[in-house]
Amino acid sequence: MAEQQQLFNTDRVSVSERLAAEALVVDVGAFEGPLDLLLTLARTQKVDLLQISMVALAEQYLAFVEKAKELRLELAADYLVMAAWLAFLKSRLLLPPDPTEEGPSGEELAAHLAFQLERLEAMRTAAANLMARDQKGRDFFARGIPEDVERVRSVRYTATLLDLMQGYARIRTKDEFRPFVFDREHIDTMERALERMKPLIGYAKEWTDLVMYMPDGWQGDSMRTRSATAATFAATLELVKEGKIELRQGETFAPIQIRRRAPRDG
Amino acid sequence: MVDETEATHRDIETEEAEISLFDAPPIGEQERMVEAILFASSEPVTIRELEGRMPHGCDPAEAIAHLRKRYEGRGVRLVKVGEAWALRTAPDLGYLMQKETIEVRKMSRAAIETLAIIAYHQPVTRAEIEEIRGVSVSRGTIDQLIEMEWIRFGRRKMTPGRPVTFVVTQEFLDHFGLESARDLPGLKELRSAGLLDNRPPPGMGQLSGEDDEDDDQGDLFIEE
Amino acid sequence: MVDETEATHRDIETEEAEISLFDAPPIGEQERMVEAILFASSEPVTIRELEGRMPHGCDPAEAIAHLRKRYEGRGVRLVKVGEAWALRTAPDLGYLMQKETIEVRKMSRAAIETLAIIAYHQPVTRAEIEEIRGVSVSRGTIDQLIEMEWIRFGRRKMTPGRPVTFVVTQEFLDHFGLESARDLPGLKELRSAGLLDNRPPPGMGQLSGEDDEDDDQGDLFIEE
Repeated sequence: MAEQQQLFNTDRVSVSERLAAEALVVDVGAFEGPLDLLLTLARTQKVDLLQISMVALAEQYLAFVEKAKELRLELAADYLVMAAWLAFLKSRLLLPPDPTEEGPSGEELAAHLAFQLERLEAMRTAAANLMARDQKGRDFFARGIPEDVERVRSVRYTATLLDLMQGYARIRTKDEFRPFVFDREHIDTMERALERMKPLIGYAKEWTDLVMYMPDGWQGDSMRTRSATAATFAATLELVKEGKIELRQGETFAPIQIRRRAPRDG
Repeated sequence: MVDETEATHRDIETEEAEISLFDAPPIGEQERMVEAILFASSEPVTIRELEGRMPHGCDPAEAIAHLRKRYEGRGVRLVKVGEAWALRTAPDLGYLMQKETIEVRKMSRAAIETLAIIAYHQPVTRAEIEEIRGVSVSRGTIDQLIEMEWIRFGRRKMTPGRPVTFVVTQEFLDHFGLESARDLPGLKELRSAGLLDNRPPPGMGQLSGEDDEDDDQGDLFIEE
Repeated sequence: MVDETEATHRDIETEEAEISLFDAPPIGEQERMVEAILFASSEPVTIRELEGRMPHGCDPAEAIAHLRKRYEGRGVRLVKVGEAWALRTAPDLGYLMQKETIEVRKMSRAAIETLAIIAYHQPVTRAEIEEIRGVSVSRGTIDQLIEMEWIRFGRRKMTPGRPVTFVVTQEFLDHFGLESARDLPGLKELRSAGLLDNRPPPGMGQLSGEDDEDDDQGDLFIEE
């Protein structure tokens, strides 16, 4: 694989471009994510983004990641995800299309990536154009002495949206956060579930479905069912941790069963 | 006080139009008034507010049109900012103003790009910004832009999860000398090139509909 | 761009005075400069200072004389303040400036929190506000918010005692630039915008309710 890459590189990428790509490696921290890196690499191809060779770009990117690994540079996970995706894209583009295969074609995926790159570049340019505009306080100015004629003293209190949201956040994240009083009737707690289950588990010598431990009258209303299910399950885990019961589930979505744990096992 | 003015205003409306014509000061005088009000304020002033502060029967829009002409080519210009008007010094004279220059808070590249994306794509959700930049929007970037009063929350999107959107503010327009967001440089070209489209990746549905919870009971136990 | 102009400016300074005389901008241009400087300056400016800020060879006194004439009878006038010059609105239009004279003060934390709860939970009773804040709400706080026209009475609640509820007003939405109270960002969005601690507090984002002592336990039910 690495060998093949080397071949491709010498074939398609000139020496100066390879040097440029290596210079990039040293500076990996300067990139704002894999898309940014891809765009920078794409620019070294020196063609219209829409005509860019996605195969070559994928190879450039993969070579970059290889090089970074060689230099033992930490690459964030999203760079590696992109590498995996590009390897996939490359294989799709190089291999003849498999008619039985589901999903978008390699060309479609490549076209979308080209679109993303072009859009990112367009936004970069737009940002640069925006910042190059005349700006207030630098190129043009507002009135230096806003006038207050006739001082009618009236006090007005004000607050910003930020104050408001931070105020709300402050309340809702207080450690002693309590849910709404009118919500409470629909909420079952782990404590209550524990209280309910503790006296009952002594009888669970055989495997018993967890559903049996749900509180009475909490089925039907979906909100209450969810809360009770969660509380019961949480209590179950707590009991497992305390070594009082065992827990099993045959397969995903199968009923969860519990059994009293024999005291001598402890 | 506003009520009072409104009440009087309504009275006049019920009377004959010619009377209110006599009441209104001559347009030259109205121009002076608009000039004084705009001059005294460092913030843009809306036509509505001008109307509220000037004697009834005045036509601030007309006065503005006259005033704008008068200030053409002067050291100070009358500019439109969104729905409001403001007097600003001519940009070509900025070099004389070192003393007044305000140190603009240094913005990161991420913040600048995020700002541009919001301006060109507004109203835009956080997920859409991240899709365009290919990275998550870092803590504090949005915060900073809100604090600078360059962006604000817009209407929620009518997509699953009803995510909040961001739009640019009048302060943003004022700062960059734009009459409206439609006047952003290159906007038309970007639009006709399809670069402002919200194009979902092939094989994916809508982009923004991520985090809606399924009502399925089973989900309760799935860790993510 | 500014740097470039500055550079040229400095070049001129280093050359001979007679050359800079030829360089001096036409008087009309000097008038523009004075106009812009006086407009943007936060205090009256002396001739000497004008001279220092304008290109060499300029004659600010002459420019001021022209400018003063230009503003005669306008809504703004050029006045002498001691040895310095300033632009001021015409005294006869002072009555238009009443709106500018309001003293703005930051709201108290209690008022902000109360307002936030009403905005997020409307219609909400006083007892509910107290339940959420965990402290009693003073009469003055509610009064202040009503007086500011940010909240008003809503429908009475159909519970024992039929308590009154509070809701936010259109005035509130206008002030905060919101289309509707529903557009306020949710907790999750506040957190992702960096306005909240990232640490999910105990009891939040999970169904099993209050105060569980075990953190691992809680994590199971946090969807992220």
